[in-house]
Amino acid sequence: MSALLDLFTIVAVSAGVLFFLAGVVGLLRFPDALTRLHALTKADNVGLGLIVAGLLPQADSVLAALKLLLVWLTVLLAGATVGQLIARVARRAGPSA
Amino acid sequence: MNEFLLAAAAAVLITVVLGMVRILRGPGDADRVMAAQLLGTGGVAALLLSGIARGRPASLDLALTLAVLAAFASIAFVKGAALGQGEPPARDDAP
Amino acid sequence: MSFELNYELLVGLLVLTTAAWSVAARDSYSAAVGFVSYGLLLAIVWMQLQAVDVALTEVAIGSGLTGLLLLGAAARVRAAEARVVARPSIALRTLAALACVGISVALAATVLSLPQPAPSLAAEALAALPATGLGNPVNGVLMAFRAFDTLLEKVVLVLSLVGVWSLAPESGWTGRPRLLHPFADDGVLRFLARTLPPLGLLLGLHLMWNGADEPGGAFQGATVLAAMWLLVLMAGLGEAPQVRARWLRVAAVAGPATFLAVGLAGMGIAGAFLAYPEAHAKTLILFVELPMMLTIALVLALLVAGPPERTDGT
Amino acid sequence: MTPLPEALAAGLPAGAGWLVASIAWPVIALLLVVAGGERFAARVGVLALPVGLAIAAAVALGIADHGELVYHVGGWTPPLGIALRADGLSAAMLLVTAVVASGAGIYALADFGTPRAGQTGRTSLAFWASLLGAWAALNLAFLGNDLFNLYVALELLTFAAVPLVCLDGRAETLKAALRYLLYALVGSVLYLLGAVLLYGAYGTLDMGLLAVAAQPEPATWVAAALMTAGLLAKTALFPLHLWLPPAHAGAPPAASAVLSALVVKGSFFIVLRLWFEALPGLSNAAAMQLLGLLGAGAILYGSALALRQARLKLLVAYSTVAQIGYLFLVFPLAFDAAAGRLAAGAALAGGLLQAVSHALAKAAMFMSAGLIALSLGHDRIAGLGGIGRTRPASLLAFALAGVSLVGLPPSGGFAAKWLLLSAAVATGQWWWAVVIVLGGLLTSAYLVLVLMRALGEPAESAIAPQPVAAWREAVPLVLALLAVFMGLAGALP
Amino acid sequence: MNPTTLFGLCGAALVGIGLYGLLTDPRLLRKIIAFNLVGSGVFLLFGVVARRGAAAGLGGDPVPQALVITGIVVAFSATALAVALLLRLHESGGGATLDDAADGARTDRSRS
Repeated sequence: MSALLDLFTIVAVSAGVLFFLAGVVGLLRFPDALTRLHALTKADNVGLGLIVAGLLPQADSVLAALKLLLVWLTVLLAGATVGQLIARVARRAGPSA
Repeated sequence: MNEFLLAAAAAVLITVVLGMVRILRGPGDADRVMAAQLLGTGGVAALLLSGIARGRPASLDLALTLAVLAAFASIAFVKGAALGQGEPPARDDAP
Repeated sequence: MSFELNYELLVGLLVLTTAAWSVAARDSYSAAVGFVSYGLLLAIVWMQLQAVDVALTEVAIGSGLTGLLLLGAAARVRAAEARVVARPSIALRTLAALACVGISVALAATVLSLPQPAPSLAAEALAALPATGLGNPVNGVLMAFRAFDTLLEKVVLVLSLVGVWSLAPESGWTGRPRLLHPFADDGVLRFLARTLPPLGLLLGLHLMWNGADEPGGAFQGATVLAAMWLLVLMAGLGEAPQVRARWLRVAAVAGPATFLAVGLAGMGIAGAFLAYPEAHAKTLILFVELPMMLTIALVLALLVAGPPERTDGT
Repeated sequence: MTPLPEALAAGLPAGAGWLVASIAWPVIALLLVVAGGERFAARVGVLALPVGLAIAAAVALGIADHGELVYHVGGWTPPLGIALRADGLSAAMLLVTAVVASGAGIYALADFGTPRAGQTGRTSLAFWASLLGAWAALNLAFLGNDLFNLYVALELLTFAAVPLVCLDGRAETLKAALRYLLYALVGSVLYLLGAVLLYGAYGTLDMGLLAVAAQPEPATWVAAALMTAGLLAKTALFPLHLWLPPAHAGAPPAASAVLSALVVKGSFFIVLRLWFEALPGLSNAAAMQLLGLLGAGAILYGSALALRQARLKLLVAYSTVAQIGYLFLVFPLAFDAAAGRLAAGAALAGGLLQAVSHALAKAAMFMSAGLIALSLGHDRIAGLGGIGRTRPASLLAFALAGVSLVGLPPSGGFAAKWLLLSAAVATGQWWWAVVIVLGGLLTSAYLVLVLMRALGEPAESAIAPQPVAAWREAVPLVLALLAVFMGLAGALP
Repeated sequence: MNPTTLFGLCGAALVGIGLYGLLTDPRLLRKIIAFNLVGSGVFLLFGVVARRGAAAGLGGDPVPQALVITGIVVAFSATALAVALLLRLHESGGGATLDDAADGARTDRSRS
């Protein structure tokens, strides 16, 4: 059982790290601000979500697990808002930026 | 397991710092804000990973604080960028 | 062990990179973004140094409030900075670099020469901790053993707020800080400013309450509260107070005033200034921390917001 | 102040509670000023002055009885807790701080009194909060015995002093304030760095415990060098003085008086404590000569620049740069070459007397210069003609303060320089005597230049002088008279 | 080398980096940022001292840890005051440095 949970952790965390990597590659390689923003939100939300999911079996109490989820929810909430605001800044700065 | 989690934390950190090149290159403030936002999320991830690896429950509080304040800081970035855009750039040149 | 060192080596290198970055970046806005990243990485370092209380403070101040302060300033002086022409000559810069390398090397050598085993007050602090009723030794130092420093640091906060206010233009005294002028269209921000603060409020109180026995404390909690209040104000959900508002003035001094009153009462009932009678130490400390948290949150937020400026016609 | 059993157990002598009071009282008044608002700031501030003066007198009486007062804050003994300690030096500085702060407060009532209709009261609030904050910080600097507690005192002092520089909000004074702030911040961060290294090496921040534990080894040396450099930047010792003249000359007169007379003495006092009390075994001839050399540079450079100033307030500010130099002659003169350490004696007494008499004289000088400038509408030295007739009391105060700065008998400045000179002779360091005498000559040169202009005929284009209240002229006169008769008081006991 | 020493060296380097920025960059905002780097370098050294003093079952000496928290608050107040001064200077047409000659804007205006 424990080995199975550990395996789950390894898979999920690795996938999360990969999402971060993909997000950064997108941030560096994509041609304009809006597509880069798109790549970034993926990394933010999914990457951290996978890492949190992977860590859940390793949490030593229910409270700790709840806190883990709360962290993810906060980042999700902020990410959505900030993403829209960034898009506004990018649009106002014009397509060249 | 703990070594793996630490390695993952290191990998996330390296990744997001690579993203900081965007702060350098810009070109717009939007890109800089994005890179900083990514760094915040990556920092949260690294703290969670290393905290669980070391068995330090306090790192969860720290990550939560960071998540809340990173949201706040991102707003600040945007506000700052908008403040820069909204103001006439040569404001103090006016007679 | 070897991997641990590698992780720490990586974090250390990243800290130095971001620091060098915020000095070398051409544009001040980039430098400020670099500084915020630096603060975040530094929090990880504090975690590695087993100083969770400091890590919390660094996250709250370094990447939170200082970041907002620097970014706001960078955006506003951008045009003027673009016109800065003079830089010190190469020769001067080389000289400065040599001097700074010298200082760093001297410091590094000194750090390496520090005695082993290191002197420490950990045992003394732990032995004296029961008298305070607290379980977190860092909070014991802040609220009991060196409460005098903490009290005076709150006075520093109040004084610097008056200093910031004194920079208001005469015509702006009844105005509001510029940072808090809301956006024209704020639907999205308002959504966040309605959903995040309840969570932040909980977190802030949790940090303060927890601080008695676990890492955390009034200051870290207050910083989160300050950030939430600023968020609400920036989104235009509330009005920034006028600097002459009576409630604001009373709240700004409530923390240090309570602390000072309890401290002076200690002269009568516990034999010394800032001493607590042992049976009630923890109660008194929590009694001081509540108004202190209010004051800190308020003052930190107002320090970030800056002096009041005229709102009409700009 | 009834000592309870616990207090006695902790070794608190009766009267030590006044040490706490001397810091707590200005803080209480400061909090009342902020809470009470602009309309009550001046009233609260003025009421706080006599109480503060009385507390300083109570501490001085306690010192006269006990020789030394020690207070363990919270009942926690060092190294875990913080101690306050007062000796004769502290008592003298507490008293002069109370006197000058009171003088500045009364003088400032005309500029920063209760706001009238149409005034916002912004400057009134800022002035009184800063004055009381600076007072608390200075008292802490004179009483603190813990290096980090002193760091907090230094920072409190900075935050109180900087807003005073730019109350008028002109770009020129804002720049002066920013330069001052940057110097002060770097100064205190270097000081803190030194304190950190000392804690790392010896595990304590208490000066008394450090004096026992500290060894003359590299870590201590680096720490002492960093702390001294940081404190020198805050004291504006040549060549780290660049921030001082614009800051002190641009501030309102009452603020300049506090800044020039008192604020720079706070960090100087900590340098004294550091070398005499915390690290007495560390001093060596070369380091002490270096401090003296910087002092000598300050005396000659500051005086020479004062001589070249066209504006009265800048001249007074450069004179501060020079007078600070005398303070640092204490270090080579108090160094006992045979014992290899600093020894309290004539040189230290001379340095203390110099700090006290300069505080009184410089406060008087800035205030009278302020009144002269107010009366004329400018402070150009070339245009001072006729002021001797229109503002004789202010000019007299200026001249009397000058008597003390030059070091003519019976002034406090004379007694101070005499003690320094005799120490120079006694230790065979004649070169410092030359500097002292040369500095006195230069000082008399720039002051005589001002007096000659002031007693001369008014220029034809001179406008009618503005009226100045007599009570305002009385404040600098009283301070200057105190400075002049300091020498007599010093000769009494 | 152990991690604590590593961070000690890091703190020493931070002080140097910050001082360099303070000395060489004429822009006030950059001086303020550089001051913060020096400050955090000093705090980091204090944190290293604390970690070295781990004893009695504590991960570090709580006294320096508490003092660092106080120090961070003070440094923040300083930053706030400095930024407010800088912005007021900027609003009153004083440019972005302390040196009139370095402010291109200043000389431009006096010519026009």
